[in-house]
Amino acid sequence: MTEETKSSKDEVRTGVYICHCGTNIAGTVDVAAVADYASHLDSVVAARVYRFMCSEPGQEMIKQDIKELDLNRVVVASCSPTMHEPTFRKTCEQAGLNRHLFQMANIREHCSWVTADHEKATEKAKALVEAAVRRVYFHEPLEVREVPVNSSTLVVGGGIAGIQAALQIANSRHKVYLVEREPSIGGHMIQLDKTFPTLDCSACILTPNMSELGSHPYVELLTYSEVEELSGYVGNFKAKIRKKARYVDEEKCTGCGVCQGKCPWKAPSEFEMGLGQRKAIYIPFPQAVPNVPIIDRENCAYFQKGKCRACEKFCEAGAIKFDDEDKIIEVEVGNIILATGFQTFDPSVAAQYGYGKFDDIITGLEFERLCNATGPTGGNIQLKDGSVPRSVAIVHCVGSRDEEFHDYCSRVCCMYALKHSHLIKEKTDAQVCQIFTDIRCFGKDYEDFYERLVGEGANFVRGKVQQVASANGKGTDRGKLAITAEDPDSGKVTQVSADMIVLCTAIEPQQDADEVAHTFSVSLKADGFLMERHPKLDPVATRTDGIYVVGCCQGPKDIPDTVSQASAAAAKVLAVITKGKVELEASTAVIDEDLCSGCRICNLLCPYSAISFDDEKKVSNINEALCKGCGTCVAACPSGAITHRHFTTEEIMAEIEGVLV
Amino acid sequence: MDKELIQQIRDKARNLLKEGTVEGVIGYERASDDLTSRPLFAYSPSDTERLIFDETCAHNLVKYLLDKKGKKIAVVVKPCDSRAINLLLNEGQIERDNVFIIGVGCPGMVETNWNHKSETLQAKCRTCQLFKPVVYDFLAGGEIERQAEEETYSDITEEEAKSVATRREFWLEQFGRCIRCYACRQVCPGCYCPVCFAERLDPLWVGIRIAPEENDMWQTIRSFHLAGRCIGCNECERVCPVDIPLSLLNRKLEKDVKELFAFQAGLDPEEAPPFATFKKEEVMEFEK
Amino acid sequence: MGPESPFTPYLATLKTATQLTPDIKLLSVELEDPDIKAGFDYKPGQFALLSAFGEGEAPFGIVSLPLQKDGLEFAVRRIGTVTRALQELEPGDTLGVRGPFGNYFPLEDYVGKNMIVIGGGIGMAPLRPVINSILEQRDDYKELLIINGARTPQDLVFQPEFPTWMEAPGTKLELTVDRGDEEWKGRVALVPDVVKELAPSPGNAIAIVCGPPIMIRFTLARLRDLGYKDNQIVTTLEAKMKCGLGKCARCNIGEKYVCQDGPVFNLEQISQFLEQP
Amino acid sequence: MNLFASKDDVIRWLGELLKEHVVIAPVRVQEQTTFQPISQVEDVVFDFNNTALSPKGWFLPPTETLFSVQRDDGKVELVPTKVERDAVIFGLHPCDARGIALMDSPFLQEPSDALYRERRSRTALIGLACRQAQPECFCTSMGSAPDDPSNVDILLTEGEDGYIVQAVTEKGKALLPKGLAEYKGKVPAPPKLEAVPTKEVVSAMRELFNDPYWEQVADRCLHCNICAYVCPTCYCFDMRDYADKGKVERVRSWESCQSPGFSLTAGGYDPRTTKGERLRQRFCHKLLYFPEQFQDVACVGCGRCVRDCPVNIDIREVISNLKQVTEAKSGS
Amino acid sequence: MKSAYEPKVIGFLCNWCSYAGADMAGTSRMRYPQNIRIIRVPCSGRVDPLFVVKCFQRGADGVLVSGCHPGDCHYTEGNYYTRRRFALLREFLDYLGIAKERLRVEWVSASEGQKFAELLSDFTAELAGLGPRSKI
Repeated sequence: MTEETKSSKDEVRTGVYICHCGTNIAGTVDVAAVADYASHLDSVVAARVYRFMCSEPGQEMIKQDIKELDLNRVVVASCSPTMHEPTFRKTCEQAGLNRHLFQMANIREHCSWVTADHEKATEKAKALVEAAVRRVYFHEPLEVREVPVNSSTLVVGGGIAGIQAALQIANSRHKVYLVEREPSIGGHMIQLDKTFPTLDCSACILTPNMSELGSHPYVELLTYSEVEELSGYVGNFKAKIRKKARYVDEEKCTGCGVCQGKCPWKAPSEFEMGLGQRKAIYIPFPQAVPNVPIIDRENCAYFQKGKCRACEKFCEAGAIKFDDEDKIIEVEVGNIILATGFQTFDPSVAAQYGYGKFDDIITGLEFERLCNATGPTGGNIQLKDGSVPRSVAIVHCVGSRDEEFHDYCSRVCCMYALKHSHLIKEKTDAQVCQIFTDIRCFGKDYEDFYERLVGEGANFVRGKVQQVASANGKGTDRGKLAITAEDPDSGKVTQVSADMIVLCTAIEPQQDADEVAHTFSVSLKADGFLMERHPKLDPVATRTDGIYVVGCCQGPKDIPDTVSQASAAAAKVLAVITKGKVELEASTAVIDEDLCSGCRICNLLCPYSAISFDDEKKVSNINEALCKGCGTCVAACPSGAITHRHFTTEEIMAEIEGVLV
Repeated sequence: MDKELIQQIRDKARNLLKEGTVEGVIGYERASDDLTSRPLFAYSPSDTERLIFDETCAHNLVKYLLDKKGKKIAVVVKPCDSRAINLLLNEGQIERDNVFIIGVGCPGMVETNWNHKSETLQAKCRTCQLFKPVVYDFLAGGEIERQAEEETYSDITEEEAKSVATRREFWLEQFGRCIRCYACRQVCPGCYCPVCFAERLDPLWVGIRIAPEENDMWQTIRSFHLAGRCIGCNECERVCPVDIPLSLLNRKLEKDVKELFAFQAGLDPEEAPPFATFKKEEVMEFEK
Repeated sequence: MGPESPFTPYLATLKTATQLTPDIKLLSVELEDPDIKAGFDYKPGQFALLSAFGEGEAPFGIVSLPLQKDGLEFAVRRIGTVTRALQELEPGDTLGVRGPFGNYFPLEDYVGKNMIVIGGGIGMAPLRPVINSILEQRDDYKELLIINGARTPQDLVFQPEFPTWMEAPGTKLELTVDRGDEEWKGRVALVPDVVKELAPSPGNAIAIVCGPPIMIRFTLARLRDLGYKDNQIVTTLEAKMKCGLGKCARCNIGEKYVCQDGPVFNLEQISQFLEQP
Repeated sequence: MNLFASKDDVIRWLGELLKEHVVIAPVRVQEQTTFQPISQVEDVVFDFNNTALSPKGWFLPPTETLFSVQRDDGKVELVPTKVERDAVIFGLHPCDARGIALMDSPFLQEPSDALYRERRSRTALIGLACRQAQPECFCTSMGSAPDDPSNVDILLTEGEDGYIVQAVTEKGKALLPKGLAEYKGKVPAPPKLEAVPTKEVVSAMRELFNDPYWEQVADRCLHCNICAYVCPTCYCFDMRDYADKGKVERVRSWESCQSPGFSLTAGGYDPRTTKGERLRQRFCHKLLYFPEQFQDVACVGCGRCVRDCPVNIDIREVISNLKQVTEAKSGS
Repeated sequence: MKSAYEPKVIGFLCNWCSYAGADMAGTSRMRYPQNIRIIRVPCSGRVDPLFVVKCFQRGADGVLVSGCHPGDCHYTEGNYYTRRRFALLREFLDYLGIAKERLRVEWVSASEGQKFAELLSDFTAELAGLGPRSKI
């Protein structure tokens, strides 16, 4: 048996303060009895009650005792620590006591408020106070560490969210790295035709921001790039970014576009949702930033057949670079904004919609391109055979609010469905039928827009689509496609026929959202979107300090909400940069090298990759700056070599013993 | 006794020592009863003449590698013991380059005590499906053909069928006999914490009383520490001087770990141990 | 009536507790039973086991002078759970005392000699009664050189007694620390180096050394370099003493039981130990 | 004068003893025989090889409370454990009886261990001579014999149809049942045992103190406490306080010099850190320090450590090796 | 009428979800039995299985370990480890004679005050049904 050899503490002098909380506690708990009980516990030198401990006089009483009675531990028995722990920690600090030499016993939320039984509540309060007194005995003062903040910021994703956040930070003259995996920034918004409810031209309002960003002295734009690895912690992140080979020298290219004119090979255009074509060397869309083409290896004659090089021949700038390779760039930043966006639901997995089976069934996003003046049809709404539809059905909630796919509401579909309806009405004589479940027009001016559309004469049919069939040869009055929809409440079945169907597909998390979550050590919610720190009070931060989440990667939202969120995140980042320093978690884990067996189990399970193995000494080490203090490694360590500051095994055991007395 | 097998072990050991490949060879020699066997540490080529191998060589010699860290050592390893090598490699306790593994095919070990050798195979051997070490550098005696019973965990399911109260009584009686000699810990290749929890004062998990309540704590924690790590050599049970059926604990955990996490310790030196990993989609009984 | 057990401590009351250094307290303890108190005879170098009931028992050298019986003194350094509990006792609290145990410094054999007393940190504790005994019978001895070292100036024990020691005739007190601070004007050096520097002559001298093992090891080497014979160097051994009675067998080093045969040995004796402590 | 008792006589006698005494006797638990306080005579086993643990646990229990601390109005009182009843240990083999005699040396040496002394004086030992020797037995080399009456109060020897009863001490005589007939027949000869070369073992130990031999043997030692705990003469112990819900006790439990932290001081100093040093300590204590202090070698030849050591560290072999190594040394 | 037997229950609650859930039960003035004593931990992943063993050894009748729902862990994945550890510990304790019903593992989010209160009522009733644990 070994004697304990770790250094121990000075004589412990504890003060216990029991709050009446008006009648909130004292109405149920016999606070005087609890105080009397506490006064007899080991190390307790004072036990007092007060009506409102959190009030100025209450705090003053504690401060005075700390000074006069030479207290070095304080226990307050009152409400939940989530409520007033910061208050009393500050009280202690003001009296010169380290904030961690304090412990709170929750005798309100966990005790007086959940019972009417005075006797049991009093008994429980005593146990909780005893546990706190025993626990606080083992508390150690902890230092709050601060680290300087790197003033650069990494923005991941170049859609409207990323653009907005990046511009706002860059305009404050702080460096921004904007990483976008596509060849151009712009995201989904640049694909849109008009935006609801104002009917602004999407490209018209976004393009100026894109070009501002493209030439901004404080922005380094890294398109066709992805973040591969992240290390470090708030204030001091290091990101490894893969800049994929573009085969065109960005420095030399003038963006003249000759190359794509000369290129003989074609492929479906991603930007046009496959409705149009582009060349093997192409600029994704006219307003692209950067305005530099890219070679699509898969569809390039040279790469596939070894012959061609037409682009190279015609490029006066000599910018074509067939031997281009991926580059790894390392950047150091203090904060990170994730704006990785969304993808739309693929309706072909839901057979009832007939998408992919019949012609002229398109998604809402495809409709945007169809409708857009720069799109493949020059803005003409037409069927595949080139004719103008006589009737169009717009189906809401495709993949949203559907138990089979996504439970949630995608928030924008109702509104863009109305907008589509308006555009169809504007450009054709077609009849429009909206097949909806509920119409949700919650935003500013949205209800007006709805009223306006109703006035324009759209039909509204309530129902979930059961089936889409070909109506050819059947006795339908108009339209080639027969839609069967059922009212989810009444069960009433309606038949609608149309020449064209627009499916308002759900906004869903990017396919690789979990990889993003992993790379950046942030959490995913069950629905697959990135999780914010608090849904109400901290909706743009994540639980990893220094990493923020904006736009649709956090959940479906419309453009105004996205922009507001992006600005909010930018403001948060700027606040950190301005402060210049960040506080690190004090309650971290630390490994005792003498006790570590070097089994490395902790290395595997740390979600923050804060633990590394020292090959020389054959022991593990915790980078305290990375540690968030979850304690998972502590509980997993077989040899008990990890101490969790402020949640030490001794402290928790003392608490166990305390509550069991 | 398989003379040819023994000769192969001796030849290999002698050559390894002669060539300076290793500093020592850990194998088996005849015990002082002239009947059973005991560990032998051979440091010179002449020592290797004492090496033997037969059905009494129950000791898991892998444990000793923990005493010889940083040294080049050869060790004679049965199939079950070889899982301990993988365990220790997995947990970073030994380095593959430092260990030369003389594997032996295993016909199964018989129940032995000093001066006693029974004809019956040890229970663990009857259902053992490993006839060849899972890792080795040299396989002495070649592969062995042998028929083993199916592993049904019938002893465990039998216990599980009893009432909780019956089991409580049973274990209290068993643990009540424990004299806290710690032989189970000392012999276990998976027990290598620099300071055992049983010897920690900060916190005090278990006191010095050799009495049921503290023995209970000791045995509960000891066996749970080996959850997903026990490689089933059953040395703890073999050495227990008061015959506590420790395999009933170890095998229960082994069975559950297999069922819950589809994991068996010591088969793969790279696979993450069950408590160092998880599957998001898995659903445990208490969640149903 | 249960049997009179040597494992049952005498009850005692803590009279005063004085902070000597940041981690060492001087406990003054009075035995409750007047007869036991009267019969509690001890000599410099002997130790006792103090009990903090509920935490356990640990050995401490008795640092008061043998005639002092109403206030047995112990210097307790916080190093484990028992010492922490002892330090947390308040005057008036009850503790347990078993002892006195072990042998002692044979001061009567040193009459007429030059005395060199060398202590490091808490190692000064068992040397304090040696120094004070010599000072009480000052004429019996020749020169007295005290070398007292500690890690920092705050860690020097028995500071209140330094003036007395310094002023005593024929007595020199040399203080040294491993690390000084802003106020420290004295020596910053390791104890063995101070021994080397001061080079007290081995002629007709006895050196008593006590401190952490590493300090002892190097100090002994320096003394030997200076020409000290092994029978001129005396130390007290550290060992794990649990029962104090030579029964629990923990403090067994070679054939010796430190709690009974020791803790005081001269180097000549130690070199005859089979097992080198 | 030898008396004779049939097995029924013995059982009746034990029944009588049980009324006034705690009777500790060998009983079967699972597959093992062990000494336990009995509640009924039927449980007693007469024919057994050496029990799993020796009967030393009656005098030095694996765990016992030395005293408890009572607090009354701030006044502290220490209440030592009391020995409540007289006891009889029935059926100890002569080797185990010698083990107790050897333990007397340290425990009865002044200041004597009160609980031990009290139990010892209030316990009578009824020995049972060994009819058979086990291969691990070597009591005759260690100052005892299968029929050695010297350390018991009464010795029983199994004869035909019953037991030959020999009252060794006055205490024994007083305990005898009335009406036993005198036995005039021959006492069966004890079994023969192989000798272990114990001559000059003490000096060999001294000489080989620093020999690499110890590290070699220690190579296979697991440093469990089996040998110490089954040994009738190993007596190391640990003491610690327990405080539970206001109740404070000082507890003593068995310990072993083989355990890793045995000699580690609070300051972090440990005189024995290697496996060889720890193993040597045990043999030194038995074969060198104990005889230096109390004349006898602290081994009774019961063979339990031989039987139970998981890695066959056989004390007889160690003793033989000592002889060989010293001879080899002096020869070279 | 008070029942004679009041089981002792210890709850280890993660700070972010379950502790807040318990707070929510209080804020909403939901009634549940007073047997539980709550110990706050940063994450259910901090709960060493040995704590639970210790609780039972020290006389607890039931232990609740509660954390965020899988996928909602404040520390990303602590509760996944909790799930594995305690799935096994429950089986093992049951096997040693401490009925698995005595060790509950529950996912309670910050908004599930109702769930927490119901859980406690249910757990306490179940423990009362099981009766006191056989003492060692």
